[in-house]
Amino acid sequence: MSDAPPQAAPAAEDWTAPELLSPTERMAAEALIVDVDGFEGPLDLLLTLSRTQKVDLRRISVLQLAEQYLGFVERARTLRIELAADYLVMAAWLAYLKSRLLLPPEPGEEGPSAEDLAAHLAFQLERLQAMREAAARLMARDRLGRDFFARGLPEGVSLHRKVSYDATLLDLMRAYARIRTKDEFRPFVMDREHVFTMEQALERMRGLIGYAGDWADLTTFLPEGWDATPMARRSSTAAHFAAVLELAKRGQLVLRQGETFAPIQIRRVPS
Amino acid sequence: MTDTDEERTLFEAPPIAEQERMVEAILFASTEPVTVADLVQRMPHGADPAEALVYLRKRYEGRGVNVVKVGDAWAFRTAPDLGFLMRRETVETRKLSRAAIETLAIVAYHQPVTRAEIEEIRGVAVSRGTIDQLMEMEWIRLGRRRMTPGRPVTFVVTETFLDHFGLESARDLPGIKELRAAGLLDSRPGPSFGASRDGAEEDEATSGQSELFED
Amino acid sequence: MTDTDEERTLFEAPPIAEQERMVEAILFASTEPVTVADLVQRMPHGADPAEALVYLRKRYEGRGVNVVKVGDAWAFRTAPDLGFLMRRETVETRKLSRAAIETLAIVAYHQPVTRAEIEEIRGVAVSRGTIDQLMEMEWIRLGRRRMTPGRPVTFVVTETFLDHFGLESARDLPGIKELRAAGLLDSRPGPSFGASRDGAEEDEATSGQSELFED
Repeated sequence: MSDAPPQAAPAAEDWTAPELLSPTERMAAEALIVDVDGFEGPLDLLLTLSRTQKVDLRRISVLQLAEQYLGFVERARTLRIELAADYLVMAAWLAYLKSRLLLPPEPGEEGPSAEDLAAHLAFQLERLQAMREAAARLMARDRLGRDFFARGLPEGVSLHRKVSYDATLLDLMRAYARIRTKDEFRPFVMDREHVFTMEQALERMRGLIGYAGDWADLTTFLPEGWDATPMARRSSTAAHFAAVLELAKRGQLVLRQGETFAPIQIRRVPS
Repeated sequence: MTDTDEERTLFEAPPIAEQERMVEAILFASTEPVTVADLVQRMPHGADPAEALVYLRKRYEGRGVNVVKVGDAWAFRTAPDLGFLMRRETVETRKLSRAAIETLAIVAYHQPVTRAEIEEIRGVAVSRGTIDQLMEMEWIRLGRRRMTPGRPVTFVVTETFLDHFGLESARDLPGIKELRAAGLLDSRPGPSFGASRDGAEEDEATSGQSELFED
Repeated sequence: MTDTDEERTLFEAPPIAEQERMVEAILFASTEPVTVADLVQRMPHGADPAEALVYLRKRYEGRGVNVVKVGDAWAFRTAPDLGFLMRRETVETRKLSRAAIETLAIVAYHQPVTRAEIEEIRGVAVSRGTIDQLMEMEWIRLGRRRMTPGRPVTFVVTETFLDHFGLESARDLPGIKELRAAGLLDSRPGPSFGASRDGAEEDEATSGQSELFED
């Protein structure tokens, strides 16, 4: 695993000097192309090709590698094998890199030098190779469930839920007080006998507005019998006052008051 | 791996200490207790797992796990005295139900008191569960039987109860007058009372109580 | 119960030998590694499982089962040299694809690592399924988001991963020191050839590379 992708490895060994290929070597070279699906992208292919230089990746000739790659793509074309787009993009980039490496730099050229680009490609290959080897070493380690084992008969932790009830002395005393005094209580019922609601007043006033052509005291509009007790008078006055405020808001009447506590007067807004 | 079988016969059985390690590992990893026959089959040729087991068993004597015999097979098991470590207890605190706290209050104020008397004071039946719960919590216990027809049992509060509520004796509980003086009790009904009071005996009891006394 | 906590402080912690037994029992009982925090919670008040673990670990040195550290947790595992006895217990693990194995190694050695960085290293897009498979196996999980434009998610290896490969921590990965010394774990930005190089990786790669440059 650390050496090469299994499908490509034998072919890759024979990938030097394409012009001098023997028939078996040629078949192997073609197998490499046909096996292009076996590669995990252009970088993987480059790594495989780089192995044919039989040098440390740090001393690899990127120029030579670029030529190998371009030769590979060329041969694929003659064999009418469609290469995936990323292989072609890499080919274009390597062609560019090759020309940059061969030609003297143009004066005033910006950006990274061809050497920088080549060095980074070499770094990428070295890093990929290093990760391959690391992966192989990792997978070769003693592994749980294969080389060493966990307890086969685990004794689970049983969960016991315990509920504890709580109460304070105050809770206790209040509870007792509640029981002992409940006879003194009676359900509270709202006393509705002497209540005149605003809805009632509004309903009434709608019918009475017509009679308020001139300023008139609000008190004259109170319903009959609702001044008998103070509570009834308060309730009906409040309800009617609220009702005329509502009508004033709707622009149906205006109201005025001479001074504080003076009688409130209302008048219809002529339509 | 077939040739290892051949190889094995060429060698002596591993030393007993090594066999002990093997038995230890096998017992540990197996998903069920392992018989000696099974061990023989799994261990190198010439091994004597029965003997190794004797040593292994001795080694784990008094440890946190022991080698135990299950039927005619062997397994590791947690030492019985450490069983408590294998239980995880979660404690959940809940408020007592209104029925329970009222019943408890009546027992505290009126002890010794019969169930019929509790029901008379509360004005509703007392469920068996409520009494049981209070007994289980050790806040009430059975007192003497009442010397009346039917000789009904009575209930009294316990030391645990006094402890929990910080009382020297049940007689220290404040009376109605004191409760009222302390502002714990407002005899004037609030308007919300009618609505909330008969609501339910259930969980809302506690929130109901606070409403009741907070005006 | 709240008062048991008080009670506990009234007693001394059990002697260290007893604590060692307790740790032994708890670790033995569990298939999964147990953290010290978990041990503290399960053992009597005042116990010092970290110290007990030192003794326990020593006791099991060279035995058929060993005490191993996995991240922040501890477990008993059979000695690796006895694996051959356990073939029967072997769980057939799914065979990982080459892409998955490489991706796993990259996450382990470069963690926390973004998907774009994995792609940069492998020179090829990482398929959704590869990441999913490793996540499903609980060998990798999401780490913190990278504080760079786009706030990309990162991947890190899990305790399950460490447990599976018998590693105390990611620092113990084979050869990691040498790789770091050689600069092969640096995320070294390419000299701006990202745009021209991998058209196939498209947006993801280009946006990814800007992250790469920033750390």
